[in-house]
Amino acid sequence: MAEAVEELRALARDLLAKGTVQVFVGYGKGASPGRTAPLIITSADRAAELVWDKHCLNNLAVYLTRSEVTKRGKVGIVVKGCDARAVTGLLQEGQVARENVVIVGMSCDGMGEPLLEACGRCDVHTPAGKDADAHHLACDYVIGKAAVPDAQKEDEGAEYADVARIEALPLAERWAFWQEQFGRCVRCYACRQVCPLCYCKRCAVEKNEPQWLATSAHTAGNFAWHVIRAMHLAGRCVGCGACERACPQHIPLSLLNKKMAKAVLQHFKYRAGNDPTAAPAVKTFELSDENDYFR
Amino acid sequence: MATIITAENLKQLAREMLKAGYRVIAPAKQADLVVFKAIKDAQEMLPESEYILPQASFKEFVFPRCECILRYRFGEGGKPVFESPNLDGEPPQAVIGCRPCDAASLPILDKIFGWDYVDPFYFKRREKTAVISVACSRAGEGCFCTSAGYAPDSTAGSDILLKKCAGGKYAAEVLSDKGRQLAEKFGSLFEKVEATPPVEVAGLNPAFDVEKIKPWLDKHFDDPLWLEIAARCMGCGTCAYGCPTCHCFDMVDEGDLAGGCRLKNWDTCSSALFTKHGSGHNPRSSQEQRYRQRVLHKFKYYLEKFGLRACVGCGRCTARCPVNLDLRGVLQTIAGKQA
Amino acid sequence: MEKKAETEKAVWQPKIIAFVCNWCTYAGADLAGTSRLKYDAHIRVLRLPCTGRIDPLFILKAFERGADGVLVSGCHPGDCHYNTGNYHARRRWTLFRELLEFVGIDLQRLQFAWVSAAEGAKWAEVVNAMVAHVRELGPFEGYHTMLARSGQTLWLAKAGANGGNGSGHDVPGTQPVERSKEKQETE
Amino acid sequence: MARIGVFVCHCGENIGRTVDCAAVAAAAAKFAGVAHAADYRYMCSDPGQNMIRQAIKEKRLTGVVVAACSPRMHEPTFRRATAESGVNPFLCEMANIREHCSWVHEDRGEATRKAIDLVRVIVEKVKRNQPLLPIRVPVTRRALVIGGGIAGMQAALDIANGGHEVILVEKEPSIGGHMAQLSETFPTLDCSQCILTPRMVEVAQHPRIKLYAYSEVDSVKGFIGNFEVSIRRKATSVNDALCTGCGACQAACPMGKIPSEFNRGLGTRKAIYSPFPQAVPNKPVLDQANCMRYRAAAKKGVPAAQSTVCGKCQQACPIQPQKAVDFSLCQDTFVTEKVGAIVVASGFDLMPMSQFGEYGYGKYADMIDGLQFERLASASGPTQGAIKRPSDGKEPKEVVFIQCAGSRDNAKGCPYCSKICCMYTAKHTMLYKHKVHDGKAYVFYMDVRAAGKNYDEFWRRAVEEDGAVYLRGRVSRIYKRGGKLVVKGVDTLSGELMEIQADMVVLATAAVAQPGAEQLAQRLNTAYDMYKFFSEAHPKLRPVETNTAGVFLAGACQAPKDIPDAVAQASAAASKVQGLFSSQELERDPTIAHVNEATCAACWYCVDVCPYGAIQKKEIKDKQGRLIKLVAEVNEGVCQGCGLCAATCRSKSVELDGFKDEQVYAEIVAL
Repeated sequence: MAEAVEELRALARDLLAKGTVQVFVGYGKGASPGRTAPLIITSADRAAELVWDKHCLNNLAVYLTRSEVTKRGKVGIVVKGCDARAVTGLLQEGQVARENVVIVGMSCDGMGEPLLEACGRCDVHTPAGKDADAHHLACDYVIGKAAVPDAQKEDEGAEYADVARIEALPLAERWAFWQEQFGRCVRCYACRQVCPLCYCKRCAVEKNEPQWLATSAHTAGNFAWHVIRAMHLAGRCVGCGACERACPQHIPLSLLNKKMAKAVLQHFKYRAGNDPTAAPAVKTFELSDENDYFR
Repeated sequence: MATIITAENLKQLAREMLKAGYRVIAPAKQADLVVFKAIKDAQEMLPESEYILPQASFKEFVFPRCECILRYRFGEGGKPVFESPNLDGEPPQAVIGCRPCDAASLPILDKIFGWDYVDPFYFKRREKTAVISVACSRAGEGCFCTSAGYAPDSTAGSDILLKKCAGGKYAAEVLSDKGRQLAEKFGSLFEKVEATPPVEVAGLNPAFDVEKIKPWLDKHFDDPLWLEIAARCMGCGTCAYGCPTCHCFDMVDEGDLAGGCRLKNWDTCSSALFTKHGSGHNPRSSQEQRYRQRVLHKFKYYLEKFGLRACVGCGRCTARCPVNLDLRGVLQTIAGKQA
Repeated sequence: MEKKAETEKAVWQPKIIAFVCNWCTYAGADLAGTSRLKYDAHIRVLRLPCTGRIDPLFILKAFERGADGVLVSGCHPGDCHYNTGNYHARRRWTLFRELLEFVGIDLQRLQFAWVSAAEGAKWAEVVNAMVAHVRELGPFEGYHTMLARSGQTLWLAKAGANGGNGSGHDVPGTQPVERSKEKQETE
Repeated sequence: MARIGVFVCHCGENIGRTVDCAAVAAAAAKFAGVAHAADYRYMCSDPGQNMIRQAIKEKRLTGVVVAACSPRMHEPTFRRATAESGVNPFLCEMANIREHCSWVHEDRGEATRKAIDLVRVIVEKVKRNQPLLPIRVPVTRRALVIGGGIAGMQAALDIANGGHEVILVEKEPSIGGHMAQLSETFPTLDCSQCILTPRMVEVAQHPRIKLYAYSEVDSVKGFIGNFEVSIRRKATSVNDALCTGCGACQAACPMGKIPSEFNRGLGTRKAIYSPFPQAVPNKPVLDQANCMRYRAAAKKGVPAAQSTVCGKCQQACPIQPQKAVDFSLCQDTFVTEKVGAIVVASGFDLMPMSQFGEYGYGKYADMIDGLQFERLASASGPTQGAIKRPSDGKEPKEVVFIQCAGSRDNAKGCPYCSKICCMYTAKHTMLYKHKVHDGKAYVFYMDVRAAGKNYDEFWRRAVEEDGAVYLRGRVSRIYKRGGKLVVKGVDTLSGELMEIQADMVVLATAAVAQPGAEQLAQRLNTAYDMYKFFSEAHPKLRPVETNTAGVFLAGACQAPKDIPDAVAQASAAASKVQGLFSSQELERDPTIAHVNEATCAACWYCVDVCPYGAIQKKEIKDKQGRLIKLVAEVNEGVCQGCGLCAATCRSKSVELDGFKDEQVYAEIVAL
């Protein structure tokens, strides 16, 4: 990692110095050991502040749609293999113009201490570089080579084991579980704010004519909010887990999104964030889509 | 004369208060988190050694995240009939085991809620609340109370302040009438000793000189620093909703054709919607402006208006922040600048 | 007032809200009427141009209004007046059903049907079956409890009744009756 | 503050028997915002409508709710009455307490309660209704017809005779289409060219028809009433203004062995050619790929005009001083035409023989398709109408006709019936027998579908008078043995295995979509089915319209059709176009979608789900003309008001007039 960080700093310094990019988004030192914080720099001399270690958890793709970053010019951005999926989603939905961003892919052996559960299943330790085909996001630069081999494609059962655990509960217990979880939500909207795919200029919950979704942090309002958020991310969520990590109330939001990802995969054979040229599952249809539940 | 309470009796105190009909609010486990909870059983209360700061302050027990302040219904001929919720029926409540920083937030909140209009909802709850805080014997990673003008054993806002002594005991400093009444009512649990035994109080060097903050803020409303530090702010409410002193709220009506409720909900200046006008114009249109507002409000406007800063240095904002936006660090940077 | 007295006397009756498209199901329901087919009265139909117009928000709001069941119905696949509206809607519902079931809602309470303008009899059947299912399940206690806990008084349903209901705790101040009881106990 | 009037109809006894109408009116009178409530025996009667008119005036109503029958029944009636009193008709809505209530429920209490609920729902909606004005779209009263086959010609003539200009685009050098290739037509056996060529000439000479032959539609912009079409005119190397169609160039051309497309390869043509003698326009085109001069010039990398190779055609051209054959006319050119309506009549094609492995992939010269047989039988064809088999020019004595070659065959990806083959095969057997009296005609068929005027009689004539042998069964294999084609099949009626030593085999290959139909449909933004045939807007009720307003269908581009059907549909499409052209402006239902530009996130989900392509991207610019952002924008002329976009939009930035979120929300909350 030490070599990688030097390479990254040199690259960022070069990109900024040459004016290839006007702003560079990477990771910097956090306020406490064991944390990093997104670092947004506009001058080459600050490139030395970039860090790359086990704690680079944030999905920086969220900054690609933030005017605080984009108003400063062309953006250079650090992405992990998993984050690249979010960038793919943004490309698919026209939120990012590929020519306006320089993507620096960082090879990654997994994040967190202990290792995040999702990292154990990672199959994109090394992001795809310029030689990638049209169906993959091609990073402009790829730094390092992951030491950890990519996980074998597992069956959907293993991939969605946590979802299956909830599905296995009797209906009433499931209801009780989510009532307790949603009851805790304080509506800080950290889940939405950190989500790269929640780029709407105005969220559905912010529309007040009519106010479909209550803004009050009571269980009914929270229930509707989280259900609709999961619907709005269905077939779009790339599973980065940023929402769950951001939640100050530790609500297992990923479960909802994973449930939707599982449903989308099962019913529509689609995985979000894989292919920048693919049509998202929720804006197309097949004549042969499931029809059994209709009377 | 000094007063002592053992850890065992502290738990007993919670038990007896519960029995006496108090709502007892104490740090307790909620899955993997330590939170302030209205406990049902004294066993739920965590021993002081097991936490430094719960996930959020206890402010929601005096300033609920969502509260009905008015009920209305349409009677005959469509005439509205109003009804105000009556808080007289609220039980007395006691916060046991909070830290002095959280306790210190109450005098700060008192100012805003009792300024031009005395908020009956806040003050009814406030009056019914007794605070038994425990001084910190160790500081957390993000703590900066000493920089914010407080200390690990500050007395502000506490009715009784406990300080750790040897042998699982706490020296109890009774600070108010409310505290005295409690100490009397549950007198059997407290022990009188001749002199205060030696207490363990954490040492924490100030990270910056807080007096230097306002002078710089006074002159640097428009400064490139704001964008530099806050371009990464996500605009969520995790800082505000965990903060002991943040007090902004929104008002919404929820109801139908026949009646409804007017609710007072937490709100946060980090949100873009917070200042958005009906016209669509937003005077704080970008995130650095919103973050600047947060700092200015806490360290300039509040100080000017009420003589207090709206920050107790608990460091929760930094710890909870999804992008680890470090208020202490920001203040350090500001304090290090020439005003 | 006569209505109120009756409501209070009556045993529980399910409240079912149906969202239907204008071109097929609404016309099918018209045909049921023209054919004088009889079906259960505890259904309220809201007309939209197309199933494609029906947002999951509508359905959640219907439950928030105390519905014990929601029915969604439109043109058969291939028959959509707008060609593809029902296909897009079908994808939406496939996911929405999965999600609601995941959070613990019995899918008998949210049913879907394709009813064409010619299927008056099918409409009557669908409504009767839906009402029967919901009768079997009883009132949607889970949702109603959540609403009560959230201070969501269904004022309209209780029009004329004094104050709120339930024993909620999310929103202090919405339950005057319960609070005063608590006071008596504590003092 | 809303002042809504509620009018409860008894509909005689129809509602009143089950619903306590007076109680409904009394309950409605207490609803917030209701200024007037009344019940009456027949609201739709003149006195009933007068009640509404009067109440609007006297009570200054801002909205009207009529609780009566289905809005599908009387909504126009009551909206008209409302409009007559000066209130926008869209502020009037109906609560359906008859079809949805009194007729389907028995308990008077339940039915009355339900009726009150339904009225409350509609009252709450109407409070939020907004006045809507019909959308007026100016109409360019010129039509584009794509395809100059019989359907396209018919549509063009009908529209032009109706007084409107028509642009007719044909991709081949001549109009006429497949019908020009036919020998005789069923069920009358009249000569195809005899009835067709006068039509072709009529088209060519019509003062209001502008014909672009050898041209294709390149792009289409705009919407109903306002299309802008770019037409690619393929290079012909012939100056049409000068050419008299004398044919000297064709005679002079030394390239004589190019298979003729018109004769389906059974004859040849020159490099400069007219496809057939009666071609319209009668101007030759030069096929650059087969011209010696163009080939030589391309090899050298110089323009053909500068080459000196061959040039016999130009030399032969009698026009002076400037020759009509002009090698500088070697680039495609583009013209743009503004039209208000488009008729697609792009026709069909036949499934290629190469698809039939079991029949030797079309490699046997004596196995031909139906159109080739037409050319053989045609007096103007390569054999001057003599039935001669292609391999050796001998007269075939045993001919096997195979129906459903590809049609109704899932394995060939073509499960549909091609509709025309039964009849033309019967015709073929007759033409054959009339010319080869001692010949034997066998027909393998699955079913004979002869549902048309005089059709059944026609095929029976083939059997009864001309002795065609009809064998019900499928042919499993065809192979060559000696000079013969061995046809193996089964006669399922007798159960016998059949083996016929045929001199010639004619496959009635399936009618399939024109190659390029898909691209054309995409250019027109209209739907096509899985077989690439154009989709009609409704299979029964809107058979000549498409889901794209202003685009109509004629002929076999929509599905296989015979000539009478194609002509009928073409006239129908033409009458639709003339209906559209009957006024300067088009009036449209104003219940369409609108985008909130301030909140649109530009994710384009609405653009992609819209069944009509009615949503486009719009640039928002500042005063200096710099692009600020892109947002979605609904084209008022195209939107049909389904609301799919509104439900798809995550930020709730799309609203559908008449069914806005506020209205639907209020309806739900009223329950």
